[in-house]
Amino acid sequence: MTIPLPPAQGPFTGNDPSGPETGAYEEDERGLSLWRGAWRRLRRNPTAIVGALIVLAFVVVAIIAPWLTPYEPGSTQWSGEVSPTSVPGPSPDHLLGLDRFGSDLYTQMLFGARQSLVYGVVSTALGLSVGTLLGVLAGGLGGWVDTVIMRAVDIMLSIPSLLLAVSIAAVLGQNAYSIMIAIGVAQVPIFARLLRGSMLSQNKGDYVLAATALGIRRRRIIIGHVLPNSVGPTIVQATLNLATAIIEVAALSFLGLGESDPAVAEWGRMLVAAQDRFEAAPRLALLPGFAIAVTALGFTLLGEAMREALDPRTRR
Amino acid sequence: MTVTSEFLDSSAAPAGVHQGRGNLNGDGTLLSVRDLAVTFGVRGQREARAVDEVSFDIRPGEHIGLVGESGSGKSVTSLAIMGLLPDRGVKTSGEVRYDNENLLTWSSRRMSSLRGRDIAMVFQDPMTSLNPVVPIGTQVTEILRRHFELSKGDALARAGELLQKVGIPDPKRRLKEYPHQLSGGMRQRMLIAMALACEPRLLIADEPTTALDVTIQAQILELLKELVADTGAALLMITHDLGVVAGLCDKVNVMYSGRIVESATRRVLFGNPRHPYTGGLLESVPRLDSPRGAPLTPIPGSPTNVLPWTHGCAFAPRCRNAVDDCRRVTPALRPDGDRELRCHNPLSDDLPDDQRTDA
Amino acid sequence: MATTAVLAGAALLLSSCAESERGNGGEEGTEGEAGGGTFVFAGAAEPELLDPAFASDGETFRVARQIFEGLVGTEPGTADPAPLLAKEWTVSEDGLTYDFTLETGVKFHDGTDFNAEAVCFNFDRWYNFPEGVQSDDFAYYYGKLFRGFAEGPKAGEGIYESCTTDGDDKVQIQLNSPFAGFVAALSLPALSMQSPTALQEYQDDAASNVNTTDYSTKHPTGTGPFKFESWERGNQVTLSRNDDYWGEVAKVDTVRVVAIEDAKARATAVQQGEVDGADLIGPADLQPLEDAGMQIMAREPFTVLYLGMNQKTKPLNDIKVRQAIAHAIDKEEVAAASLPEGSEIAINFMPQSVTGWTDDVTTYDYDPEKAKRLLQEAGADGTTLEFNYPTDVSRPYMPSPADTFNVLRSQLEAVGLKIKPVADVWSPDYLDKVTGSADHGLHLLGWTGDYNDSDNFVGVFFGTQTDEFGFDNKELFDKLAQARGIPTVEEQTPLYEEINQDVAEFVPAVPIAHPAPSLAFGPDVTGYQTSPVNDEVWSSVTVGD
Amino acid sequence: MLRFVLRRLALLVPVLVGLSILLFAWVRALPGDPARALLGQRATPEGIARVNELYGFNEPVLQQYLLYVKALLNGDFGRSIQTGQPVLESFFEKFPATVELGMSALLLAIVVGVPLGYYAARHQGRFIDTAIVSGSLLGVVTPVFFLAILLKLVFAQWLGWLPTSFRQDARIDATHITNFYVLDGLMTQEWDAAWNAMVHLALPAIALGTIPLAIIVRITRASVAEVMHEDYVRTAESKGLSPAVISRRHILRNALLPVTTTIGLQAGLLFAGAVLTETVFAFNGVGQYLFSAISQRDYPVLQGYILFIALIYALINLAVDVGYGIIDPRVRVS
Repeated sequence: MTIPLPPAQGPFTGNDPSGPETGAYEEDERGLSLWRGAWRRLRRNPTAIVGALIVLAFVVVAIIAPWLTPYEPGSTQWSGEVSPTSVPGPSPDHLLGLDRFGSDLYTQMLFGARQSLVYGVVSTALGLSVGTLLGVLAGGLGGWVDTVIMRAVDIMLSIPSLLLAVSIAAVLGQNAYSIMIAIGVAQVPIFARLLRGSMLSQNKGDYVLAATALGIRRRRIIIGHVLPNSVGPTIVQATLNLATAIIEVAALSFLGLGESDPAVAEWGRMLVAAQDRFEAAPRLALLPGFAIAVTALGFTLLGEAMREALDPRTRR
Repeated sequence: MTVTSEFLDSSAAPAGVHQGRGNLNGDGTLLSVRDLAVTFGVRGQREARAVDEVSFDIRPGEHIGLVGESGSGKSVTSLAIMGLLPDRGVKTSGEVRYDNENLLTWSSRRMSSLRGRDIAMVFQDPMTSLNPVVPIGTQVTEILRRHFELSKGDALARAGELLQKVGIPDPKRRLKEYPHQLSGGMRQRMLIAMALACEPRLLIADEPTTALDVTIQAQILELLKELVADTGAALLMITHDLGVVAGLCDKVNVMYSGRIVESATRRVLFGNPRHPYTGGLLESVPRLDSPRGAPLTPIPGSPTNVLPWTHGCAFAPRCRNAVDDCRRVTPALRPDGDRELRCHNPLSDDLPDDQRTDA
Repeated sequence: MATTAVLAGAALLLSSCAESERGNGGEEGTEGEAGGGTFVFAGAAEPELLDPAFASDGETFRVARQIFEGLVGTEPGTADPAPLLAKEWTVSEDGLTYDFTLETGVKFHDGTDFNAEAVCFNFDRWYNFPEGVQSDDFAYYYGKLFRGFAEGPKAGEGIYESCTTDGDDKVQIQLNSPFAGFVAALSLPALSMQSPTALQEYQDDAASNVNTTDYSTKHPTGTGPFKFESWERGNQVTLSRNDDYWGEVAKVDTVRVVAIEDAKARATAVQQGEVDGADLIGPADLQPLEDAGMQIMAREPFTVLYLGMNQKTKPLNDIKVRQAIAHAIDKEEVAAASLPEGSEIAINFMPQSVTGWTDDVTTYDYDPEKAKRLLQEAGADGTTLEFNYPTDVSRPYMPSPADTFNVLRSQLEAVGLKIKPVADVWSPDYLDKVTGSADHGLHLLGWTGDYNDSDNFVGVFFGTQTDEFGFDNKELFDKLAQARGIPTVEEQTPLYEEINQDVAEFVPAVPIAHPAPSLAFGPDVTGYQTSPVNDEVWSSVTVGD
Repeated sequence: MLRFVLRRLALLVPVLVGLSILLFAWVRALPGDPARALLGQRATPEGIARVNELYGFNEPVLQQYLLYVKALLNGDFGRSIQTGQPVLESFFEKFPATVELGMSALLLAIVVGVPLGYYAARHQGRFIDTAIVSGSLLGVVTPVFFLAILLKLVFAQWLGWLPTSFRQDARIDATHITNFYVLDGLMTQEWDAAWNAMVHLALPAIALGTIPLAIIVRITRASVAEVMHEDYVRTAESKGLSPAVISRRHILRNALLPVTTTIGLQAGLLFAGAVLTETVFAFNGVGQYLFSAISQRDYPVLQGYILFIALIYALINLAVDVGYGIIDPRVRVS
C-alpha cells in the first residue's frame, strides 16, 4: 500500500525538516547557469570580497609598483647611512625607512609584491599547464598511459613538495628561473590528480553517456564536455596554489636558493636578511613576513570562497 | 508474552523502572500539544513558519496519526515535542503539556532525561540513523545504562533480549557487529528495539517504513503494532502514507504547510474526507476496493507552490475546490461535526457508502 | 679610533683576570681550588674531524688546541712563537738544522710518555702520508709548509730531511732548504704532537676517508690541558680537564664546544646564557650584547680583507681601471657599515705586526672624482662588472659578506660602474668559482694569518699565477720565492717591504681592512685569553663564582 | 587486514623503484661530473676513481643504475661530502630529534586542534567560531619560518622565557641512549634533562605545529559540523544520552575519521617544515642537516635523505590507513 512513484522533486519524497526555509529561496535560482549562480554566491560572500580585495590590491601594487616610488628596487645607494647597529627608520624620503643594505624599504616592499606575483603566477601556470595535460591524458586515454602517468605522480607526491622543489632547484642552479620551475614542477602532481579525478568522475556522468550514445567522438566529448566541467575546480585549485607558491618562493629564498643578489626585492629574501637586525629594526622582518602571510591569505580566502560558490553543497 | 511483564518480573530489572515517570495531565491526556508554532529564521533571510497553530492530544495507549507531504511540518512537530530542534535560528511557541508541565520550557538537561525513557522516537532512515562506527550492542546498551542503573553485563543481557523481541536472530553475535553488517529491515528493528528499550509512555515513529523495501514495510509495521500494544505505549505515527495510518491509528491529523487542516478519527476521516487535500491524498492511494482500471488521481502541483497562510488557504493554489475566499481569507480550524476542519469550501460529506473504508 | 678603546678594555679585562689567577692559583691549581663547572663555547661550525694533522679549518683547530700541543706555542696575545712542549731550541747558521730540547715528564692522555721518539714519530708520519691524504683537503698545512712528501706526485720536493733523537728530551730536525718561518709554523695545531700509541691503534692514514676513522672521531690523544670525552655529531664536543697536565691544570671541569652556524643565533645564545662564550660575533650584535651586560672581546686583527680583481677579465686587466676601483672605495665607510669595531683600515696585504709591513706604499685615497676620471681615461665608465661574494658565511676577516658587498657595490656604482651581483654559497661553490676558475670578476676574500710569517700573507696571495687574480707577474713571483728562501726574519724584512710596495703599485686587489674578530662572553666568565692567531687555550677560563 | 597491509606495501615498491630512478637520474643531471658531485671539494683522483668504480660511472647507464640499487640494498647510501660520515649513520643519528619534534608538533596540533575545531563547529556562526576559523586561516597562511622567527624573537629574545636554540642545554650532563632526549631523560631518571629537553622543544614544536594545528581545526570543524547533522546523532539525542556521550561516542568518533587521514598527510608537511624550523632553532635533527646539505651542495646526503623521507612518509601513510581501518569498521571488513 504505497503512493505511486512521485515525479522527480515531487511532493512525497524526503523528510526535510528545513523544507520551508529553502523552498522559496531555491525557486529563483533555478534556471541560472552554474557560473552565474556561482558568481552570485561569490558576490554575496564577505569572505570572497575580503579575499578579492587583498588579491586585487596585491596585483595592482605589483603592476604599478614603478609609479608608486621614485626609487629603483635593489638599489643600495643609501648603504652609507646604514651601520651594523642602526638602520634609519621612516622619514619623509623613505616612508618605511631603509633596509639593512641601504635600500628604500618601501620600494623593496612594492617590488617584492611584483616579484611574488611573477614567481607565483609563472610557477602556478607551469604546474597548471603540465599538470592539466598529464591529467587529461591519463584520465582521457586510460590504460597504460594512465598507469605510467599516475605512478609518476605518486612518486612525485612521495617527496614533500618543498624538498622536491629544493632538489629541482639544485639541478637548475641559482637563479630566478630555477625557483619558478622548481615550484611549478612541484605543483604538477596536484593538477594532474585533480584533472584525472574529475575526468574519471565525469566519464561516468549522464551527459557523457548521453553524448557517447549519440555517437559523438571521444575526443570531442573530452574537449567539448568534460574539460569545461573541470574548469571550475581547476581555477579554485590554481588560486589556492598561488597562495602556496608565494609561501614556497619565500621558503626557497629562505633556504638560500633563488636569486643571488642579497638586496633583491623579494619578501622571503628580505626576511632572511632582516634576521640579524631584529633588535635594531624589527620592521625589516615583520613587514615582509606579514606581506607574505596577507597575500597568501587573500588567495586562500578567494580560492575557498570560489570553491564554496562552485559547489553549493559545501556551503554552511 | 509481553515485554512489560518480563521487564517487571525479571530479577535483574532495576528498581523502579517507572519511578519518576510523570502522571497524566490534568485532563487525562498523556501529551497535549496546544498552539504549537515553530519558526525558522535564517540569518539575512525572511523567517519561515514551519509549524503553526498545531494542537492535538494523545491519551495513554492511543495511536495518533500525523499525515502530510514532506514539508508539511509533521516532522518538525515531532522534533519540537522531543526538544530536538536546534537552539539557534528556531523559535518555538505554544505548549507541549506532559505531566502537567510544558516541555517547551524544560531545560535541555531535563529534556534529555525524559527522551528515550518517557518519549522515544523511531526515525525514517535506518541506513543513516545508526552510528556506523559504534557496535550495535553499545548503541542499545547506552540507552539502557543512561536511564537505568545497569551494569555493563546486565545491560548487554537486556539488549540481547530486546533484539530477540524485535525478531533479530542470533542476538549475541549481532550485538558485536556494526550497522553496515545489517540489512535495512534489521536496522529498523534495531532502532525500534532501542526506542522501546526503556518502555516509553509515548513512541513517536517518524515515517518508520518509508526507506524500506515494500516487502519489509508490512513486517516492520506489524512488529511496531505488536510491541506498542505489548508495552502499552501510546504511538504518534508520522507518515505521508495514509495506508500506514489506516492500519494503525485511532485518530488522524492531516497537516498541510505547517497547519492541521483536518483532524478526525480514522473511521470518520477515511470514510468521508472533507478537506480537499485529505480527499486528494486518499484519491492518490491505490485501493483494493476501487474498481479495476480506475485511475489514481494525483494532487496537481507541488507542495512548494503554496500561498502563505496569512493570505488565505495555503492549499488554494492546488485545490480543485478553491473559491475566491480561499485566496483572501485565512481559514480557521473549526469543529465540524465529528471532526475539526480548516476549509472554506470542504468536500461534501455524502460519499456513497461503498467508498467508505473500514481499515 | 673607537676601536682602540675596545681593545684596551679587553686587554684590561684580560690582564685583571690573569692577575686574579695568579692571586689564588699558586704554582699548580689543585682540584679543590679550581673553579670547576662547565664552559660552553659556541663556534660557527662543527669540527671536521679530531685529528688536526688532516685539518685546515678554525673550528677543528679550536678543539685541537685544547687537546693537543705543539713543540712551539705563541706568546700570549701575540703571534710570536714561544716555548711549549719544546723548552728551547737553536737553529744552525744555514737555517737547516733545528735542535729542540723537550719538556720532561709530559704524558699523553693515554698515559704514554711524550718524548723525543714521539716527536720523530709525528714528523715521520707527516712526511710519509699516503697519496690519498696529501691533497689540500687533508694534509693542507704540512703540504704547504714542507712542500712535499716521501711518495706521491710531490715526492722529493719536500724540505723535510730527517728527525733524530738524542736521549729522551733532545730532538734534531734536519731540513734540506732554509725555512725562516719553521719555528713559528710549529705552533699550528696541524703540526701538534699526537700519541704514537693511539695513532697506531686507532688511526689509519690510508683509510679511504680519514675523517671517519676511530682516531679522527673517538680517540684523539694529545698532551693538552683537556682530554677528549665525546663527540656527538652535529651537537657538541665534550672535553674534560686533564688533571695530570704537566703545566697549570685547567680551572673548569668540562668544556663543551657547540656549533651555531648563524652569527645572530650565536649572539643570542650568549645573551640568553645558553653558552658561556661565542666566537665570530657579527658587528650588528656587539652593541646589544654589551648593553645586555655581556663581555665583548676583540682579537687583535691578524687578518686582511681585500677586494680581488680578476685580470683575466676585461677591463680589469687595465691598471687604470684597477686604480679607479681603488680610489672609488671608501674603506672607512665599509668598515663602519659591515665590520666590527676594532677593525683597522688596510694599506698592505698584511697586518702591521707582520714583518715587511710598511706605510711607505702607494695608497689610494677615497676620491670618487679621480676614479671617474680614471675610468673615462680607460674608456670603461659604465661597464658592467661581475661581483662575486659568498652567502651564509662569516669568516674572521669577513663577518657579514653581504653587507660588505652592498657597501662596495654602491660605492662602485657611484663612480659609474655597473655591478652584477653573483652570490654563491661559501663552500664549495664560491671557493671553487673564485679560486678555481676564471669565471669571476670582482670578488671578496681575505685571510687569517696562521702564524707570524710574511709569506703566510703575500706569498699565499701573489706567490704564483692563480685563477683568483689571473695575472702573470714573473718579477713579483721571483721576489716572493727569493724572500721565502732567506733563512732569517731580519734579512727578509727589506725584501718584503719592497714586495709590499710593488704590490700596491700593481693593484692586483684592494686591501680594505684588517677586521678584528669579536668574541662575546657571559658576565661570569673570566680568564679568556684572546690570540691574534686563535691560539686560545681555555685552561685559564673560569665560569661562575 | 594483513592482506591489506601487504597489498599496500606492494604498491610501495613501484614508487620506491621510481624514486630511486629519479634520484639516480638526479645526480647525473647535476652540473658537472657525477663522481665529483658526489665527492665534492674533496674529490681526489683516487676518490673519483673509487666512486667511478663503485657506481660504475664509466659503465652503461643500466649497469650504473643496478650498481646504485645494489649499493642501496647493501645499506650503502654514500658518504657526506662535508663530514665524510656515512649518510645512513647520520640519518639514524638525527632522526630521533626530528621524530621527537614532529611528534610534539603533531601532538600539540591534535590536542589543541581537535577541541578547538569541535568547539567552533558546535558554536557555528557565533563570534567564537568566527574567531577560531579566522585564527586557523592565519595559521595556514603564515610561513613556518616567519612564525619560527617571530616566536624566537618574542619568547626567546625579548621575553627570555624559552631557549633560542638546541635540543638541550649544553651545560646539562645528560645521558643519551636513544637520542630521543625527553625519553632518555625519563629512562635515566635525569628529570632535569628531560624537562630541559621539553623546554627546548616548546618553541620549535609550536612553530612546526601551527600549520597542522590550523588544518586540523578546519577539518575537525567541517567534519563535526557535518556529522552533527547526521541522523544517528539525532537518534542518539532522542535516546536522551548525555551531551558528553553524544559528543564523544557519536560525533567525535565519526568526525575524527577524516582528521586521521589528514594527520597522515601532515607528515610530509612536517618534514618540509622541519627543515625550516630546525634551522631557525638550531635544532640538531634531520631538517637542519638537510638544510646545511642543501646549502653545502652535499648531494649524497640529499639523495639518501630524500629517499628515506619518502619511504618514511609512505610508511606513515600506510600506518594511518591501517589505523583508519581499525577505527572505521566499514573499511575493516572490505
